Amino acid sequence: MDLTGLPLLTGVIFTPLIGALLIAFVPREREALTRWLALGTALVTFAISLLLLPGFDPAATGFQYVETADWIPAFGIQYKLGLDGISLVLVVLTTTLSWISILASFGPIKSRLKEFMISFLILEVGMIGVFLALDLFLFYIFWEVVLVPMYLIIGIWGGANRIYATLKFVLYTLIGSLLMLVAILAAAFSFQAATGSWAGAFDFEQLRGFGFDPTLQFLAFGAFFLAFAIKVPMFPFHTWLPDAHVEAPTAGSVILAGVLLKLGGYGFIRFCLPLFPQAAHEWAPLIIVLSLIAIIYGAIVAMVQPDLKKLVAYSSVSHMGFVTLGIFIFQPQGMQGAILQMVNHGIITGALFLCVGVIYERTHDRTIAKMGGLAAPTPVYAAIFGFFMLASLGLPGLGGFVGEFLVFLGTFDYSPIAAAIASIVVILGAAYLMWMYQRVVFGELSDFLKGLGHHLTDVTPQELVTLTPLIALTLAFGVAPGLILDLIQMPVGEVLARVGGPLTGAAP
Amino acid sequence: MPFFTEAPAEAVATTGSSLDQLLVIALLALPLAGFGLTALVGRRLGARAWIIAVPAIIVVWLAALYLIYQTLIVGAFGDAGMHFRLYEWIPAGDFHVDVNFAVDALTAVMLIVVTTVGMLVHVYSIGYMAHDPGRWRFFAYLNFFMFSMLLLVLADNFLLLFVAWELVGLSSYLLIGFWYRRRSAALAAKKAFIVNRVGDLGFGLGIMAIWTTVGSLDFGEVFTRLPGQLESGAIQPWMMIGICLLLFAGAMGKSAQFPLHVWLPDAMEGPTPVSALIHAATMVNAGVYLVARANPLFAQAPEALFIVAAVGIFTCILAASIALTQKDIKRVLAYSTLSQLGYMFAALGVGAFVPAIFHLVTHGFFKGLLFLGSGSVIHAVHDEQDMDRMGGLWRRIGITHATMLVGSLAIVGIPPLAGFFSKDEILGESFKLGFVWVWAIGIVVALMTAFYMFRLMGKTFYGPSNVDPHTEPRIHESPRSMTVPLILLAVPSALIGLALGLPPENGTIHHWLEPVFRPLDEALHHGAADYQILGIDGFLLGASVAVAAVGMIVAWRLFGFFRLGPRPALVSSVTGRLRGPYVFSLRKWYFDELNDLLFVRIGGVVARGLWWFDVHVIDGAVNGVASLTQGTGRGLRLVQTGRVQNYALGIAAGLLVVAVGYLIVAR
Amino acid sequence: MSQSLDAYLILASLLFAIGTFGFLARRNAIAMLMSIELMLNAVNLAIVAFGAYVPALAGHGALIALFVMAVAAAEATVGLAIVIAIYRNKRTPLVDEYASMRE
Amino acid sequence: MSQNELLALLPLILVVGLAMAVVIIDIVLPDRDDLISAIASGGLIVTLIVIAVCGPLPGGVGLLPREGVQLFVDSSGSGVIVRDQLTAFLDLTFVVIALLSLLFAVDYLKPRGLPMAEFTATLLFAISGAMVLGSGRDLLILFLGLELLVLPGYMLAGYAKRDGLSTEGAIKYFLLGSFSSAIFLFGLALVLGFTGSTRVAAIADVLAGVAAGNAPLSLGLAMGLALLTTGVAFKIAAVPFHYWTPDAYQGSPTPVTGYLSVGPKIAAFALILRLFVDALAPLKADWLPFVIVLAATTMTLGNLVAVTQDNIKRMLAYSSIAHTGYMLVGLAAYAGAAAGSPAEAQGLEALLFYGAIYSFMNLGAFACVAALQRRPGVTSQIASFAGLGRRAPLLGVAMTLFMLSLTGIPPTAGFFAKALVIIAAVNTGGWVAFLAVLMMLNAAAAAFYYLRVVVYMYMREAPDGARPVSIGNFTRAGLIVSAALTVVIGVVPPVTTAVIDMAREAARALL
Repeated sequence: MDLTGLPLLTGVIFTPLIGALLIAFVPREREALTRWLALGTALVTFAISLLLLPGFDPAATGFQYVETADWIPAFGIQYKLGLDGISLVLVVLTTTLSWISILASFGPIKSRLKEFMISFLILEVGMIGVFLALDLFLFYIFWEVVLVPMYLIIGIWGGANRIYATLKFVLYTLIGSLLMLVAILAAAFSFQAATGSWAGAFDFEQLRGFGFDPTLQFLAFGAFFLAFAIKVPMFPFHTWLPDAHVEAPTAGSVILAGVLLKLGGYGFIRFCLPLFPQAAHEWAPLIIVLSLIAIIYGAIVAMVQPDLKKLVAYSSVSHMGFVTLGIFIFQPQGMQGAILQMVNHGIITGALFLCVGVIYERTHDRTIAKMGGLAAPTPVYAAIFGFFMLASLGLPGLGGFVGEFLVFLGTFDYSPIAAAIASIVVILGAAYLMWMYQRVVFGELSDFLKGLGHHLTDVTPQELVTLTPLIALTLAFGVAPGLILDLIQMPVGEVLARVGGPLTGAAP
Repeated sequence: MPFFTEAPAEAVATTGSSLDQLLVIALLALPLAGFGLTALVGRRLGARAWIIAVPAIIVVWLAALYLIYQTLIVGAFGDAGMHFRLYEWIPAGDFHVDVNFAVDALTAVMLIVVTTVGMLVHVYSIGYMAHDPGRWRFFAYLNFFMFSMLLLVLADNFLLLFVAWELVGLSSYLLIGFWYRRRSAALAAKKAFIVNRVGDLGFGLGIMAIWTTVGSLDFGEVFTRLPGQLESGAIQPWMMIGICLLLFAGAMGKSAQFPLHVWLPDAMEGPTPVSALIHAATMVNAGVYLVARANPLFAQAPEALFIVAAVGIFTCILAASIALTQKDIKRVLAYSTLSQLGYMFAALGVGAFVPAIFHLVTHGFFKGLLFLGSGSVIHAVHDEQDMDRMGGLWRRIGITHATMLVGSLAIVGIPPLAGFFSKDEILGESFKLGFVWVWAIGIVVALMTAFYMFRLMGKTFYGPSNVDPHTEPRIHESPRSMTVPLILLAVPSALIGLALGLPPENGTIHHWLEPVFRPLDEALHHGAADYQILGIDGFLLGASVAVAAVGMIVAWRLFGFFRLGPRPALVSSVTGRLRGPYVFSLRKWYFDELNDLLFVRIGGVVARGLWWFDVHVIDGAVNGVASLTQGTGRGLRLVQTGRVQNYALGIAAGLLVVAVGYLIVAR
Repeated sequence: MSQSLDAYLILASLLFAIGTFGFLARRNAIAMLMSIELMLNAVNLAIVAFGAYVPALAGHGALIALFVMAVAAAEATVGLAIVIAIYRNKRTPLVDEYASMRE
Repeated sequence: MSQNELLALLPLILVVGLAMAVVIIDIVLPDRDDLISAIASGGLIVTLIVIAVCGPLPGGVGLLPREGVQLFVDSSGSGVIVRDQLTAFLDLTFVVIALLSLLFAVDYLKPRGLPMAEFTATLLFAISGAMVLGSGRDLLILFLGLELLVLPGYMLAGYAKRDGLSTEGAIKYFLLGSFSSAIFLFGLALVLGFTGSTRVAAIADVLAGVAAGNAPLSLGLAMGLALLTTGVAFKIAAVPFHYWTPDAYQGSPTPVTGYLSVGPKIAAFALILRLFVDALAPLKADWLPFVIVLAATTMTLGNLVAVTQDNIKRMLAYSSIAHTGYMLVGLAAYAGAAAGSPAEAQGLEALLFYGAIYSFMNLGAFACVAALQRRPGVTSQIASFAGLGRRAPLLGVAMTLFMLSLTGIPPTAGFFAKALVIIAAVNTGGWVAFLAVLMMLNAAAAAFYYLRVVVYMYMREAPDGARPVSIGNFTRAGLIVSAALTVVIGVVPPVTTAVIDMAREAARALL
């Protein structure tokens, strides 16, 4: 089958949109149809994203499957898509988690199902678009497209304090992204001023070779940094995350942790470093320090969280610290580790949120103190939860380990002390996760859970369908991380060649 | 033709035949498959949950025997051993790590202990766990442990070793917490894992340091190139010391050396076969194995070795002093394990690597035996572990008693049992290599060992019975699946010293391991001094046997021996006179309290403090900006009074400002 | 520019200022309307003066002033209509009592 | 009168004629509201077509020549009225505003017994004033246009004459508006006196001499500038001359508020273009600082106060103040750029584009409020939007769309409007680039209150006893048109490009 002629990237981006439009015309009462249509769309999208794999050449430099069309020629704005290994793995991650999330919301979403599915599919459009856009303007548009559905998902189907959480999420993200817009436009203008033409002024491939003026680099990097740092989220811009997670419905949390946070990391790698290499070197020490703080701080604060979702949220802050750390040491192992960590964090934390969702479905509670002894009535659940708990704490052989280790390794190369500080998290991570697991799963069945009686059932087959692929992926990426590393080797090399790593300077 | 012919690390090494490779893979695949199958279908197997797991390990044992035979007896793989690569695990640019395995003499010696004790413990567990509803989990975990442990000894690079290192930690976690409903078990499991992680942190950093200096993690390359770099001045001596100490940190965690020893006694919350297998015979030896494996590095860092020796011997006496007073039979054995591990590290530290491994082997057998025996005792008295509620059992459970007596004599070091040979070599070499202080402390510990072991024997088996009257009539010897392993373990506990340790300091085990430790011997310039049975060696030997005998006899007098009755009054008068030291020992030097204070209380305060900071300061700033915005907005609203005059005045004022502005800025 | 144009302009400005002051000081809507008329007349004065003194505008000034007067008349019409409407609603011509809408 | 001149005046004639026709029909056939609405809407649609046919529009579209037509040309070759691409662009905007306002008003006025014909005629007269402003190149014409624009505006504000709030808003608007008109007129008089001409082109020539001469600005001219600045700042509702806005907006009948929030504002910007950009351009360095300060204070204060509002009409009033600030950033970008540089055109292009987009998205937002208030008695509290997403899905979706567009979230039209302004501001650099950053921070703050409406519609349940909302046909049509424009300009690339091109050519026509 020859797929080279087809606009696969456009296909993978807009298939969910078609599904969303179809769902819009489904009568409100036909809930089953809505559900299956949404799942079907997500699965088709997933299939299309898998079709990208056979034709992808990991050894090739530059972007593949590039599609270009003029959009607003007056400003040289193009509809330009393309992917390299980094985008590819993240796109497949997105399509995977999307269908899983949709399936996982079959039960929990009871009101306004149609709107939910439409929002979710549009969200998928935005996420995939961000990973594939090669035009800065287009990238920005997809970046914002992500915002609105997520705002609705948290705000409509969220918990008690959902409105506060969702407004916080949106406003926080907007502050960053709007300044990024200014920076994008400034960069494009600076290109235009130098070349005398708008042609290619938003084209990433043109811009990344263009040496921006140092002051502009510094400021524009700052704006991009703010946008991405809020999304990641980096300390101290992280406080929206626990609120958003706690209020979001399960599927929202899965996608939030699984994909949305990755948008920031991706943005750093794809845009910040190649576009503003000098500024990246100037900013890197600060970012490394913030990452180290995030890693340790997130873990310590996670320790005392009373709410399961908050705990996982703070653990995300800690885990995403590795991503930014790995990126900003400008070192091949570090950056590969960061990308691997993004993928694995997406899978594992997504799965952890699914696990929390399973409890929540049965108890309508997430307070750790009320739990206890789940191992006896729900052994399969306990095993799966335990599996992901171990994966999250970086058990070798499972997904989380290799990425974390590569980041440590890269960091050690740059600064052994930084690596030592960061690696304290292996203790803290084990501590908060195992303590949580002990309180929830071990011990005698708590009175609260006893009160539920026969409602406390083990995982349903449907829940098992959502969790099993994630188990398989966690194992696969732990045993054979080469599946991902081989894909990202070349693009990471390219990014680093542009940014001119490794980071030098007075590091202890 | 071998299956996997990827270039071995060194030219001299062999890839082994395809049968050998297949067997190595089988060593890992069988327990892994056993784990997977038992985990999936075990629940439906009911009482026969062992039906997959135990046969799998028996096959593993047989395969291991063949490989051991090939390696040690035939010498089929030469000095360098057999190395082969399964596949490339992590391909990250310059950094690539393979899944590759090696079988050399050290691995083979480890395999002896791991597979033999492992197999016997599996068999023993059939009986021991027969009535536990979660037995399928138990066998699954045990198989998983065997997989991890075998991976640990077979791995041919540091990172794969690290993987196995963590996986054995995980198995240990799962098995300690096997009775998860018991809070203490769950806590102990967590504690074991986390304390181990402290060591792993060092180990991990060590691995990173190795990679950044050598650019490889394969044992062969690291061990040849790193000393070379030191010699050529490419790296500084302190870096070598640092790497060694970081690796040793990992060893301290896994082998429970001070100050990371706190997890091991608590680990006794797990079922007794687990204690025997993991926390006595195999996993806790991993640290010793690591240091021994990395001997070419340690050879270049004598300062690091000194620290190893110091930590080892301190742990040795610390644990022994605590074992003196413990009441729980398994805790005594646990502290005894700590103490014996301390011996091994002391041996490593003084440069006596072969005796360390020798002791590892003998200890593996006799401590495994002792634990299984204690399990049999506990079984007999219906899950009672307090020795104050035992006594007089020697007539009731004869086989258990006999085998445990063998084990006790072995650990105490009475010739010609296994412990005598290995411990004596450690003490002797320490003295002769100039570490007289190690020897001196070691001798004291030997005295204490003899005392606490026979205190244990006395309280358990001799004297009047203190068993609960309800269970008293129902005391019975364990089923054959349990006693047969005991007997099978008693044999090597008694004889393996004779088999491997003669002649002293030049026995079979020395010949086996000589190629592995050659770099060390070359670096430390150990002269092959003649063994002088009538000179210094004889004196040392006599001294250690003598103190052991003294300790034993004192214990017999206080706690009884066969028909010799105990003297509780004397015991209480001694403890009364030594109230301070006694309580200090009984409370385990207050380490648990210290940890509780440092990590639970102070750590908790810090964590809660940071959370407060997060909510009130960081998030407070975020919300503060929001309220500031709203507040400003509210303030500005006040301008809007609703009165036209005010508005007009505002406009007029604005006009005035603009007019003045134009006058100022206009050219 | 001649001395006398300045004089007219100063006079116009004064008138304008008086109108402004009236607008600010009076509370009665009708009086405020009248103040605005005064301001417009001040402007007219200025325009006519310009027409008289600036050669380029010769003849235009009066024309423009005429337009301004027409507009002022229209404005007054609309204004009075609104004042009547609100007087019907509020029963007072005093604008500071029209403050139902405020923050 | 040549054919071209006739064509140039045709749109204006049509609108005025339509207004008169409405008056006459109402006399002949009283109380035929639907007929009036239909005729007026039809007439406006015809006008739209006529404008498009006459042109001139980009790419040579339209019967008139690209460079435009001047009417009543004097000896120096400059006319009093001009129909160029800027005029066409503005006329299109104004007529669309009129059309939408009309559509939204029908269903609102009827249940309240307010006469449709008078409303329609007044609105059309106001729009004709706006159109005059867009085409005038003579100070006198501009003044007449302005008065023609604002006088009907006062009447519309007080249209519900039995409603205390409406009349109160109207009198505030009227008194302050007249006050500012007088101020503006005085400024006009000074400028014309000191430059010696009423013709925009001639004034520009004179001032170019002043600017080139490096001589200090005469007191008279400086005062003239100050008075003019104040006058137009009032009309566009820039802070601190904005006081009338919230009260007038809140008091007016909702469709009128919608009209007031866009019609007079865009028309006042047209005045700025014709007066400041055309006539006073040589002095732009002098008035630039005021524009910058006005832009900064206007958007900031508008947003900060809007955040605290619970009344949606007041909230949208402050929001419209903020949008004035954004448009002023475009003006500042023009004024800050070096004369003749491409950045100049960019600034005006952004301003025009923003104005056009803002007109229908803001009108749309008010239309949603009006539709909700179709049944008298529904308050303007944001709380009345609670659960609207369910009660009236179309309204909910449309309102969400307008709110997102006002926030500037892509891919709505409002996003492109903001983006263009920022490009221009960044392009100009200096303090104006700082305005771009301030504008984005403001946009983020603004998101709070726009999204709050969405929160009420979708995330809060309707109060008990809330009745379903029925939307009239006219309103529905208008909503669909404005929503479609908001979306289509955002997501259909050729349309985006076409509208941007129109704005660009319009801007170029001015320079």
